[in-house]
Amino acid sequence: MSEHIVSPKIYFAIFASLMLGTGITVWAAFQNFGKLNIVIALVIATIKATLVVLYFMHARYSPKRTQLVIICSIFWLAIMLGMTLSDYDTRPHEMQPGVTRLEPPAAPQAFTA
Amino acid sequence: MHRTGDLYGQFETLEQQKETASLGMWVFLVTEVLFFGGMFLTYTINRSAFSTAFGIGSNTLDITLGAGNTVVLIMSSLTMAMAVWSAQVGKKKLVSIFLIATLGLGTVFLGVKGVEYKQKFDHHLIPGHGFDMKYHPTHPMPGDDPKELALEKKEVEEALAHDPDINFHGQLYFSLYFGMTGLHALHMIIGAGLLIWLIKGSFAGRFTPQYNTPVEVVGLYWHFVDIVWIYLFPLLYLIDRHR
Amino acid sequence: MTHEDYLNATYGIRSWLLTTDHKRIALLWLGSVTFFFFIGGILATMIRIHLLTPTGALVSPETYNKLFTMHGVAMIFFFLIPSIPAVLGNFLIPLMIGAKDLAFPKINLLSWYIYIVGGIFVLYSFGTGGLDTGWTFYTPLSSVYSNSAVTPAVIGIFINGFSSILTGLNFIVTIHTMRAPGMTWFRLPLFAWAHYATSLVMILGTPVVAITLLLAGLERMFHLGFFNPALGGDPILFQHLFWFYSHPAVYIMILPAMGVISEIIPTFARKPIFGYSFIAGSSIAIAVIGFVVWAHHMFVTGESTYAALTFSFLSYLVAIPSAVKVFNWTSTLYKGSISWDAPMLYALGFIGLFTIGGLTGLFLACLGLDIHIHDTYFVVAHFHYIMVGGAVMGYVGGIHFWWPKITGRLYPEALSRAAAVTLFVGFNLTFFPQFILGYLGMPRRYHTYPPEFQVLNVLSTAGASILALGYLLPMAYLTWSMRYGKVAGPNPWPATGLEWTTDSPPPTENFHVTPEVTWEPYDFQDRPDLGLAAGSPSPAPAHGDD
Amino acid sequence: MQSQLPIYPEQASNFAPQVDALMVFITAICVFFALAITAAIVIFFFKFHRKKPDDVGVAFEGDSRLEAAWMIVPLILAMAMFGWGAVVYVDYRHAPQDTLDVYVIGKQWMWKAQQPNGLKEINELHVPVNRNIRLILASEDVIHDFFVPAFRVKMDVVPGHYNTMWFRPTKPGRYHFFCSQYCGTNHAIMGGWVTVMEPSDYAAWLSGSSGVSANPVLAGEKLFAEKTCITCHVGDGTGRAPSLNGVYGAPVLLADGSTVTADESYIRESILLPNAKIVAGYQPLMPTFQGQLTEEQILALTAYIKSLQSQPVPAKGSGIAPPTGKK
Repeated sequence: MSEHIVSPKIYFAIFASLMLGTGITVWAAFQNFGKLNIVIALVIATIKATLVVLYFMHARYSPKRTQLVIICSIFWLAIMLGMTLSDYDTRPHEMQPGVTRLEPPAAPQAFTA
Repeated sequence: MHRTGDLYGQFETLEQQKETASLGMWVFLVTEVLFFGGMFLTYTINRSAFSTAFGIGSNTLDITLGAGNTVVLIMSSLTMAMAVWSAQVGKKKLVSIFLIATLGLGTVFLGVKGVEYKQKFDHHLIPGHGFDMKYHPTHPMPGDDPKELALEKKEVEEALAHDPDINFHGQLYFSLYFGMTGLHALHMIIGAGLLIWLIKGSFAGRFTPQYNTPVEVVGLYWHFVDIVWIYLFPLLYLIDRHR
Repeated sequence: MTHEDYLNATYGIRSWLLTTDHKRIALLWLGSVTFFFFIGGILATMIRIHLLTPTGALVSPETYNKLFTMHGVAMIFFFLIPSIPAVLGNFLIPLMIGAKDLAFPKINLLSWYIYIVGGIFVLYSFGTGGLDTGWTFYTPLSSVYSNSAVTPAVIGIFINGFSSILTGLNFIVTIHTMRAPGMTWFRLPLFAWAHYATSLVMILGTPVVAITLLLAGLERMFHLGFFNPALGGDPILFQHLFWFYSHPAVYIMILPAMGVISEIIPTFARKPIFGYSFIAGSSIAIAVIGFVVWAHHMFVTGESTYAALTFSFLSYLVAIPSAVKVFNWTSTLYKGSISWDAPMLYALGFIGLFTIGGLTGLFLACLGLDIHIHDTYFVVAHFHYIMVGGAVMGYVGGIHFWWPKITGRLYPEALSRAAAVTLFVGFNLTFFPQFILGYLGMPRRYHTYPPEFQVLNVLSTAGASILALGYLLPMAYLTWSMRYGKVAGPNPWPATGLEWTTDSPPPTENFHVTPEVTWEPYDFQDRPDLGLAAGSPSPAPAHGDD
Repeated sequence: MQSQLPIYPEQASNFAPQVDALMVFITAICVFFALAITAAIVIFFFKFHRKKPDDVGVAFEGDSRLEAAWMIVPLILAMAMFGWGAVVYVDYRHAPQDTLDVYVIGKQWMWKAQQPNGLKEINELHVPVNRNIRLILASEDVIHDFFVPAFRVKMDVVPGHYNTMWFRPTKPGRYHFFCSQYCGTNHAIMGGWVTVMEPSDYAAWLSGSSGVSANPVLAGEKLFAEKTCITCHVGDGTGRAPSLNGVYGAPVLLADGSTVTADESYIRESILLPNAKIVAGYQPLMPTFQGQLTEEQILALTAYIKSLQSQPVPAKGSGIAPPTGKK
């Protein structure tokens, strides 16, 4: 199995795209897209990261095994983030973090310790 | 285990050795993904709970330095990739040059990070007893733009009306800022150490088209560190910039 | 005539402390985990003595809290997690797959040193003020309120995590790239499959607990607020992060033991294991599903009902692959030629205790029932059945099984059978009463309890003293056998694995010539080299694998 | 006999029969499987014992249909357990509309409860029988857990959150409650009693004790806990301060060797100027309560300490001078 040598041209093309991505993400941050701001920032970051993994790290030309390793890492990260966030997203308000200053649920009278 | 030439005793062939080393690094990077993942999760939960405070904290960061550092780090990734390429095609001199360039860019990144940390220290934004979100707008430093300061002051005051615990929640932002960038910087420092080791090897002409595993494996690590920053930059520097 | 083996190839303390030979590193691990097992064991003994009387017979509340915390930390992080993988796995995986060593021998040695450094930090914490947070380190108790030496302990466990990560990494890469010719994935011993699954958990889970404890440690040292509600943080987040590792961590402990049992049973029943691919697959299934059940530790913390339902459902799913294993082991015994050697007794004891441990997990996974038995002695009994009844039985059984390979000597047979029975009886007497205590409502981590619980506590303590004897006995005769035991020869049982085709003890290079595998796993029929009445009692020969 | 060696606690809430039924259901299934496996192992162990040293077992390698069967059957049973458990849990997590709300606060290491009319209790909780009770739980420091075995309910008490739990007591009586989430040094003694009363008794209790209690002994008992006296002056003599059981009217041996009779003025002085007379064998740890207690409260405390006269005196950890004491 001879290894695949990526030509410098591709490296420079990737570099240029990464620069472009950085530019867009900074520009986008100053526009008001409401809730979409964070989504846009993360999508651009993910595209950039994918380019780095595929070309700089040669994942595109690597054996299946390596690609499986990468997929595993993304999958487990998704489990950790996704399942934890699903708990927070479905908790009632009084069980969210940092509500100590709020009134307790349906207090019949002042809540004093 | 005895070593014959570039081949370690537990392996049968150089190819097996290379495959093993590269798989080893990939598996290590998986653990790194989850290591940083724990911090990203902490960040996500707290940011969604205290978005105002996180926005203000983010706006105190210097976006020019942050974006500049992003460019520097991506450039270092490019030179690292080029170093691997040079080794693969057997241009021994270029290997050294690109490795040194990578190390140089990495050092610049760390230097800029140091400047940013110093700024936060001066502005009383280090989490702990001296932490004060209002300190900087009320104690201008020479060279501060008065317009920006006024803006910052207004922001903090408005936020206080919504979130009386802004000092605590701002501290959470900065704890995470220092935690995440600090951990990232630690990885950069380790990477720089590995680069110095590689540069020594490249001076001795060790890396050839047949044997370039160390360059390739350190390259994987370096690119990973770059990827972490690609996420850190928007998550830490670019919250609520449009305000 | 003495031949050269890994034990006598070189001499001197340096040749051990700087060795990169996986077999010598395994022995370094054996020594150090035994040390921590002793520490944990002494603490456990003190706990049981204290609980003889309702008001506490031995120590003050503060000291009692330190006893169970340090018992948990020493046993879980420094004994159970490394025990089978780092000792038996390290020794056997290269031998089993026909390699000269692990993929990264230096990293293997580094892993042991990291463990030692982590261990020193934790011992320092034990020695200077102790640790009273519970092994779970729940915030804000650990990060703000505890007055004990939390910081060094957390640093020690953080450091120790990297030892686990590097061991797991080494195993995964080794199994992928270092297999001998002919050793296909489905000819791998089930022990190797189990270690592959364990390593997955190690590399995917350990980094998360490392970062979590690091954050908790930073919170304590610098008064930060990640998990401290007084500063806006969320203690439930700590639990999510902690259990994301610490639940799968129980599979780090039990999966390798299952691997040991899967080796012992076919060897002593002299027949191929029933359902090889199902046992192999169930190891991977346990490792993967084990990652999505963690919040069943949090049913009563106020996590959302939706999350509780999801995690309870997934927890029931993880029971299935465990059941598959038990059924397959039992079926393997059918029409076997069963010998009553000590390793077999340990293995059968394991099945019994693990079955009880596993089945009681169904009680705890049940949402409605968990409201009542959560954080009671029911939980304590359940996880001791898994970890002590399961993992430690597997570990001790495995040590007995491979002792002739490791040392080249046999141990006294009668004594070792007696020890296996003592362990089984002592264990059940210690922990079965705790199920009842738990259902009656005795919460865990109590230094004093209402007097009506005394009878069951006394029973438990009585059992513990038998259990202690059951552990001391093997330590004594195994040590004795290293010098005075009968010489074992390469394959005393005989067993079918590659590790039994080389000398006992093996040479430094493991095999004189690189072996080539031409037989299916656990096949006694086509192995004339084993010297058995091959194929004679069986009219139906093994028809080819499908 | 239930009192000799019980295997389940008393059933005193709507959840208790439900949880016990679940327990019986799962136990039945598990016992069946455990016995089946044990029996198989024991039978095979003896029946297939090796006859000759070189014997080999019969080789057969597996059966996919059998494997499928023993995956699907346990799965179905497991889903039944999941479903039933989920029904009980969802009911438990969603309180009905008509609850009587009581606030419960955990702190190291005591429980404070507040009734709807503002009446506060320490390590005690009074509730009427056959009413839906909702507890709103908060913590002042670390995570605690409110656990009533007789009701089969528990819920963590998490700082920074409000958790709620509900139950309907079905039987009047007094039941133990515990802290079941480890919370530090005195975790094991952070418990108390739930008193389930007939509605009329509960109403009488509420009105009778609102404001300053008519009964000074009860008021004193409450103060004794509220001012955290109870954490050191432990009744069984294991605290950092002497037990007060039976001390009233008895001679007390002091650190300087002298003896004093524990009368009202001694008690009063000990509360206001605790370091004036130190009991032999104890450290001067107690803070002064001068200015923190009204006269009325001191009287109530004294009345309570007097009432302890009838309590058993521990062998160790009491300040009372031994009967053969000199002078």
